[in-house]
Amino acid sequence: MQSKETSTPQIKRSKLPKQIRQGFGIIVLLLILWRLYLVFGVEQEYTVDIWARLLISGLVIGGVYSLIAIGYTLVYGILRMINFAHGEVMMVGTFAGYLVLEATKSITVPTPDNSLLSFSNAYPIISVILAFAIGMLIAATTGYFLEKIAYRPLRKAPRLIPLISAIGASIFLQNFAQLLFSPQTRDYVNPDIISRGAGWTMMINDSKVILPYTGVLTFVLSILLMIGLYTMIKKTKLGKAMRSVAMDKQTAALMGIDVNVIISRTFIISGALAGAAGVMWGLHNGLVYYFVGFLPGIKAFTAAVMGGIGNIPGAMLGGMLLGLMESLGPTALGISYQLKDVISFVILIVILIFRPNGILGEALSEEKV
Amino acid sequence: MNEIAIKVDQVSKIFGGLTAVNQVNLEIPQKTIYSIIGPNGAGKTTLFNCISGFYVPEKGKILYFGQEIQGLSTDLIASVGISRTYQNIRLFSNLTALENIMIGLHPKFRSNWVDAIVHSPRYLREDKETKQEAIRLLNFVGLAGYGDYLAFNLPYGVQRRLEIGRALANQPRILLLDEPTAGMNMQETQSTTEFIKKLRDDLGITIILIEHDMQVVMGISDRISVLDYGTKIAEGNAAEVQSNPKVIEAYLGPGGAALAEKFQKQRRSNVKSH
Amino acid sequence: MNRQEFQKFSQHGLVFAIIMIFLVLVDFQTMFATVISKILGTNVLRGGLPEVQYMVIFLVLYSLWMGWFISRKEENKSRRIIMTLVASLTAGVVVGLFGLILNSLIQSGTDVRRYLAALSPESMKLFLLNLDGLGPLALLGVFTVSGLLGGVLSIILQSPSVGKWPKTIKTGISSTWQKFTGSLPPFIRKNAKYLAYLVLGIVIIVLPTRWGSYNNFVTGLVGLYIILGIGLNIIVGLSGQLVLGFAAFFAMGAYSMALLNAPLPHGLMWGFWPALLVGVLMAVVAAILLGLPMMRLRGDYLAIVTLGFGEIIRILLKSDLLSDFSGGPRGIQDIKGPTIFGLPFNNDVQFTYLIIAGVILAIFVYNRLENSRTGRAWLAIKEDAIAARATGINVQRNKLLALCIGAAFAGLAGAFFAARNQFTGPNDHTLMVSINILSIVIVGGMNSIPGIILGAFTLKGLPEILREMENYRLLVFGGLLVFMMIARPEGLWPAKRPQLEKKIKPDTRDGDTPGKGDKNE
Amino acid sequence: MKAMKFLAVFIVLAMLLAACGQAVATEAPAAATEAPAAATEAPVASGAPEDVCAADEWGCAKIEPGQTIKIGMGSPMTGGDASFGIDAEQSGKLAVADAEDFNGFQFELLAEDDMGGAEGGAAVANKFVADPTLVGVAGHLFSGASFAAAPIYEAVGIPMLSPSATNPGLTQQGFKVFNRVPFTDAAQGSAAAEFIYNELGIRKIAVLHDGEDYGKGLAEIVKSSFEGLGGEVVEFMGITSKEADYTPVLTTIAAKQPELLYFGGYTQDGAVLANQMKTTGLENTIFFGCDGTFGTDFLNRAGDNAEGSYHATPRTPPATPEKDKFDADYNTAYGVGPGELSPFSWNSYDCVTVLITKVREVGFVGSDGALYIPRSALVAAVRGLTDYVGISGTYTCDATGECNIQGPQFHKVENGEFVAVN
Repeated sequence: MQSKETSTPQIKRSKLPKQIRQGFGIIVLLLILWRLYLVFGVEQEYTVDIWARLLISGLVIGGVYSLIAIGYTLVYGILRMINFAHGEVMMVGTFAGYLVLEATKSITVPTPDNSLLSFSNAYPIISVILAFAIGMLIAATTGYFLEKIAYRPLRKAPRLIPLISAIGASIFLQNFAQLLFSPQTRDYVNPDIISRGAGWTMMINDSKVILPYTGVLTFVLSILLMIGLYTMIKKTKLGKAMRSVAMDKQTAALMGIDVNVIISRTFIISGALAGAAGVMWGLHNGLVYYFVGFLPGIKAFTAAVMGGIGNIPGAMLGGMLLGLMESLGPTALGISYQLKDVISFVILIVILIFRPNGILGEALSEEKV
Repeated sequence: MNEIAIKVDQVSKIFGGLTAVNQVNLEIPQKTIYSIIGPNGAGKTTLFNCISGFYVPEKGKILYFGQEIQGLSTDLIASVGISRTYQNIRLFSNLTALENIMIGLHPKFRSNWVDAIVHSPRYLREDKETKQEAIRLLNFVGLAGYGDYLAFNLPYGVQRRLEIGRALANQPRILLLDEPTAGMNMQETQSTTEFIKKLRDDLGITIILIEHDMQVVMGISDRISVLDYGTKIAEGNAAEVQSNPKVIEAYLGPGGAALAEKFQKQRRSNVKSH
Repeated sequence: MNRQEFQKFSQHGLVFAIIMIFLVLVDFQTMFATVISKILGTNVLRGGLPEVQYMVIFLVLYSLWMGWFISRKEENKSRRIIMTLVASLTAGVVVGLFGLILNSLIQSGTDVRRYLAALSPESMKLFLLNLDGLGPLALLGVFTVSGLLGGVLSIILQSPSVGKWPKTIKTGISSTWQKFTGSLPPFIRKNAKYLAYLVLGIVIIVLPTRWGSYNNFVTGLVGLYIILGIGLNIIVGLSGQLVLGFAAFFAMGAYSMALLNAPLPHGLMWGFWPALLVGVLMAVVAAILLGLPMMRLRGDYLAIVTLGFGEIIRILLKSDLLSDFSGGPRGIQDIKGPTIFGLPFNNDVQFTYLIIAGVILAIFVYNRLENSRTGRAWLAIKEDAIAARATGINVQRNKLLALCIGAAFAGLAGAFFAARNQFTGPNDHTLMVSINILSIVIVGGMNSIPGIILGAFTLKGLPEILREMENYRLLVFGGLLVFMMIARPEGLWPAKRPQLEKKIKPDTRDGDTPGKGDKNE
Repeated sequence: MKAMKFLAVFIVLAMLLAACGQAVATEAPAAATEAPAAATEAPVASGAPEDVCAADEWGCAKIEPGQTIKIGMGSPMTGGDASFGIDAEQSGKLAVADAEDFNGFQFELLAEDDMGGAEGGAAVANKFVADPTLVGVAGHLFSGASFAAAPIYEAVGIPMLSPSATNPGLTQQGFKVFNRVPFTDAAQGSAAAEFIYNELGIRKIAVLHDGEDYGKGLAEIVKSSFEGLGGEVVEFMGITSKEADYTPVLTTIAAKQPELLYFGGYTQDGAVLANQMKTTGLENTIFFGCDGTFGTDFLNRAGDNAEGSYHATPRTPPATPEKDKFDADYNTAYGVGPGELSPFSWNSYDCVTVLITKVREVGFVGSDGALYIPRSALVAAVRGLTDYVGISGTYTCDATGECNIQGPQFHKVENGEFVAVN
C-alpha cells in the first residue's frame, strides 16, 4: 500500500447535476410565468368576480387540507412515519358527523308554527356543535386505537415497516366502512340556515359572488383550531412534552416523560383534527362515502411535505397553498381542470428543487455531518 | 521543508449568524502529523468538513497540492486522495468489517454495473483484487479475523480501527482523523498513537488530527494549531503551543496556567486508577 | 381476585364482545359460517345463507379462541379458570344484550340498512341462531360455556405433559429427515443443490401445461410482480430510496408496448420484441427525467415526489391533452402478443414460460449486481449516504443508476403485462399498484429474493385465494397486512447472511463502553 | 443452498395448493342437496348429447345433476368504484332469484371482483373459464376489464353481455362473445346534440365530462355533433371524477356564459355539479345530463337544484309491472332503492335475465340426466337477441354485439319528477 508518489493528482471538476436540477426548476418556472402572462396579460378572459369565487373556494379547501396536513405533520414529527391511514381517520369523522346530523334531523321538536320542525333546524348551532364534537371524538378514538394496534408494536422496527402497516390499516378501514355503510354515496343534511349554497351575497362587477356560510365556517374554524393547536404546542405542558419527544425520545423518557402516553395523545389530537376536517368537508361539500378520505389524505400529505414535514406552520401554509393552487392554478395557467393535480405536483417538485426540505422545513442542509 | 499538501487560505464558514470558522490560515506540509486542537465548539470539525467537501466555505480557498478544492463534491475530493474518519464513528453498521473496507476501495476500481452483470474480465480481475486488498488492509489495521462480523457488533476500539482502515482503502495522501482515540483506554490509545505514526513514517501519508487527549497530541504532532471561537490563536510545535498563554487562557479561562498544571496531574492519576 | 383484576378481565371480555359486534355489523359472521360450511362439505350457493349449525360452530370457535387468548399468559390454574369465566360471562352478556337489540329490530320490522347496510333481517336472524327471543340467551350461553372451555383447553395444552409435544414432534421429524438424507447415496447428497434446481426446473416446465389457465394466470401475475418487486428492491432495498410511484415506470413499459404493437391509435405494428426493448428504454428515460432533479431529496420527500410523479404520468395518460396519443381513459386494446421465429407464442402456457424467463433474468441480474462494486456502493449509500460520499462514492450517480435499473425491470414487467392482457389503460397503473409492489418487498423481506417471491405469492396470490370471501377479501387483506407486519416486521423470509451474522461478546472492559452513546442512531 | 431447497419445496407446495383449491372450487357443488326433478319440461331430449356437442365449435357445458347453472359477473366490488359492482351483484342476485329452475337445475350467480381494471378482468375471466359449469357472463362492467376478459372467453365460447361497458372498441374488435346493452355513445350523443340545438333552440353550450371512458366518449360526440349543427361549444373540459368540490371548474365555465352545460358522467359527480352550479354564477344555465345521471338518486341528491335539468333513458318507457316488481324487490332485499348505488341496476338485471333466457333456449337434458348447454349455440343465441323487452328497455343485438340501437328518450325534471319530453 504505497501512497501515490506521482506528481500532484489532477482534479476534474464537474457540477452538472446541480445545474440540471436547477435548470429544470427554472424551465418550469418560466413555463408557468409564460402561461400566467398569456392568461393575465394577453387573453384577460376572466374578470375579478371569477377570481374572487376561485379564491373563496381555494381558501375553504385549503383550510380543510391544512387541518389534515397537521395530523400528518404531528405524527411525522414524533414518530418519523407517514401515517398513511390518516385520510381514513378523516373519513370516519365525516361518517360520525353524518350520523349525528341524520339523528338530529330525525328528531322532531314541534313548535306552534311548524309541527314537523326537526331538532337540527330548531337548534342548528347545537346540532352542528354536536356533529363536530362527536365527529372529533370518534375520529380521535380511531386514531388512538390505530396507533395502539397497528403502530405501537412496530415502534422499534425499521421505518418502512410501519408504513406498510399503515397502508394495511388504511385498506382495512376503507373496506370496513364500505361494508358497514354500503358503497353508496350519501348526502349531509345540513341544518337549513347553513344549507349548502346559502351564503352572503356580494356584487362584484355586477355579478353575484356568494360567500357560502359553510365555507366561512370551515375556514374560520380551521384557523381557530390551528391557532389553538399552535398555542397548545407552544404553551402547555403536553405541548412541551410533545416537542421534546419529537426531538429525542430517549432523552425525553429519561426526563420522566411517558413517551407512549405522549404518542397516544398525539394520535388523539391529530385524529380529532382530522375528524373536524371531515365534518367540515361533509358540511361544505355534502358528500360522504367510504372513499371520501383517500384523496384528501393524499393531498394533505402533499401539503405537509410542501410546507416542510414535521413543521406545523409549514403544514398550515402548505395546505392553504395547495388549496389555492388547485382552485386558482388551472384557470390562472389556462389549463384543463383535469390536470390540476399535475399542476400541484409539478409545483411541489419545483418547490423541493429550490428548497429540498419544504418551504418552512428545517434549514439544515442535507449534509449535516 | 516538504511540499505543502493542504493550504487553508483565509477560510471562513458561517452558519446563520454564527461564524464557525473565521479566516483561518493553515499550511500543512506533506508527510507530517498536524494536529488541530481547541476547546469544544472551536470550529475544528467544521474545518474538517470544509476540507472534505461537506461544507463550502463562504470565504477563502483550500488548496490541495496547489489546486483549489473548495466547493468540489465530497466524493471527488475523497477520490483524489483525502480520506477522513468521524468524531462519532460512521461505519456502515449493518455491513461486515470486510465489506466496509471493500466499500472504501470503491474509488480505486473502475468496473461498472454492466461488467458486474456480464462478469467481464475486468470485473473478475477487480473483484479478485478487491477481496485480496480488503483482507490485506484488514490485516494491516490489525483486524485480521474480524472480517465477517457486522460492524455494529464490533467493540468500540475495533470500530475506530476499522474506520481508519476504510479511510486508508483508497490510498489517501491526506488522512483527516477526528478524535481517533476518543473513549479509548490507555493501551488502546497507545497502540493507536503508534499506528498513526506508522502511517506517516511507512506510508508517507499526511495526517491532520483533531484530538482532545493532549498527551497524544503532544506526543506525535509535528506541528499544532490551536483554534478558539473559529479563529487560529496559535501555531507551532508542541512546546511552543504548550507555553503559549493564549492557549492556556482559551482552555481554562484567564489566569489558568497554574490550574492547568494541577489539572493535568489529576487527570493522569484518574486515568491510571481507571 | 380483587376488584381491579375483576375489572381488568371483564374489560378483556368486553373487547372481544366489541370485536364480535363489529363483525356482526359488517355481516362478517355469515361469511365465516359460509366458509366453515364449505370446508365441512356443505356448499352454500352464492348469495345464500349457511345453515344455522355452522353459525354455532363459528361462535363456538370464536369464544374458544377468546378463552384461550385470555388465559394463556397466567400461571395459576384456578385463577385462570376464574378469569376466563369473568371474561366470557362479560362477553356473553354484552353480545347477548346486542342480540336483544337485534331481536327487537327484527320484531319491530325496523329497517336499519339505510345506515348499517349489512344488517339484513335474514342475517340478523341467523346470528340469533334462528331462535328469535331465545337467541340472546343462547348467545350468552355459547359465549360463557365455550369461552370457559377455551380457558380450560389452554390449561391442558400448556400443561407440561402436552407442552412437550411440539418439541418431540419437531425433533422426531428432524431426526427422521437426517436419517433419510443420511441414507441417500453420496452422489445425491453432494449434488443436492443442483438436484433441487433440476426438480424446480422440471416443475416450472411441466406445471404450466398441466394445471389450467386460471393457475397460469395467477402464476404469471405473481411472476410479473416478482419482477416488479425485484426492481423496486434495487431502489428501496439496496440503495435505500423510498419510491412510491413505481407504477409510473410500469406504465411506461406497458404503454410503449401498447402504442407500438397495437392497431390503434397509431397502427405501429413493430412487433413484440422491439416494443419490449423500447418499453424498457422508456422506463429508463422516465427514471432519468425523475431522477436528475430529484435525487438529492431525502426519504419522505422523495417518497411524495415519486408518488406525485406516478400520479402525473397516470393523469396525463388519461387526460384530454394526450388522449389522441395515448388513448385517454379508454386505454389501448388489441395489443399483439410475442412471436418466436414467426410463430405466435402467446397462449397462456407460453406466456407463463415467458414470464418465468423474465423472473429468472431478474433474479440473475439482481444477484450479480448485489455482490458487485456497484451493489456495495448502493448498500453504503443506504447505510449512510454521507459516509459513502466521503469514501469517494458518487452518491447521486449511483442512486440514479439504481433508479434506472429498477425502472428497467418495471418497464419489462409492464410490457409483458400489456401484451398478456392485450389491453392496458390508465386504471392499471394507479397508486395502489405502486403500494402493492412496495408491500411485496417489505412483507416478503427486503433484499431477499426468496422473500420477494414469497411476498408476491402472498400479496398477489392471497387476494385470489381470498376470492371465496367475496366483498370481504380486501378487508381481510388489509387486516392481514397489519398482522403480518406486527408478527414478522423483518419480513416473511428475511435476508439471511449466515456467514455475516457472527456476533461478538461485549467489550472485554467493563460494561460502560464509552462512545456507544455518541453513536448516531 | 438450504434456501434453494426451501424455495423449491415452497413453490411446489404453493402450486399444489392452488391446484387443489381449484379442484375443490369446481367440485364442491357436486355435493349440493337436491336431486333434479323429473325432466318433464325438457325441451329437447332427442339426439345424443355427444353428437350435438361434438358438432359444436366449443363443445358443451355439461351440468351434472345437483350442480347449478352458473352465470358469472365481473365487476369492481372493492376500491373507489365498488358501488357499481355491489349494485350489479345485487341486481343480478334478484334476477337469479326470479328465474325458475330449468329442468330442475338451479341458476347461480357468481359475482367476482375485477376491480374494474385489466388485471382483475383477466383474473376473473381465467377463474370463470376454469369452471366447466359456468355458461355465460353478465359483464364485465368496466371496459378495461372487459377488454382483458373478452379474448379469454372468446377462446372457450362463453357469451358476455355487459350492462355498462361502453368503449366503442369492444364491438369493433370482432369478438363473437361480447355483447352489451348500454347506449352507444354515438346514438346518445348525436341525439342529445340535436335535441339541444333543435328542440331547445340553444346555440351556446359548455361540455364537461368526468374523464372516464364512458363520459368522455359521450361528451366528445356531443361536442362534434353540436358543432356540426352550427352551435358553439364554449368550453370542453374534463374533471377528475369522485371529487366533492367542482366550484373552480364551474366558476371558470361561468365566465364563458354558456346557456347549457352538458355533462357526460354519472350521478355521483352530476349531482355535485348540479348543486354547485347554483353558487358559481351558472344558476340560469341548464344542466343536461345523460343516462348515467338519470335516476331517483339524482333527484334526492340535487333536490331543488335538479329542477329543469335534462337526462336520458332508453326509448321504452321505463314503467312496466316487471320494473315495479324489481324496484320493490330491490328495496326489500337491500334497504335501498335501485339506481342509488349506480345507474346500472336495471341493466344488470336484464343482462342476467337475458343470459338465463338464452340458456333455457339452447340447453337440453341428455339421457344421463345431465344438462347440456352447447356453447356456440348459446353464443349465437345471445347475439341473436331480438326485441327482448326488459325492465331497462327493449333490446335487439346487431351483428357486432350492440344490443341497444334505439335512440334515447330525454327527460326533464319538473316538480321533482322526470317527465319525458321527446
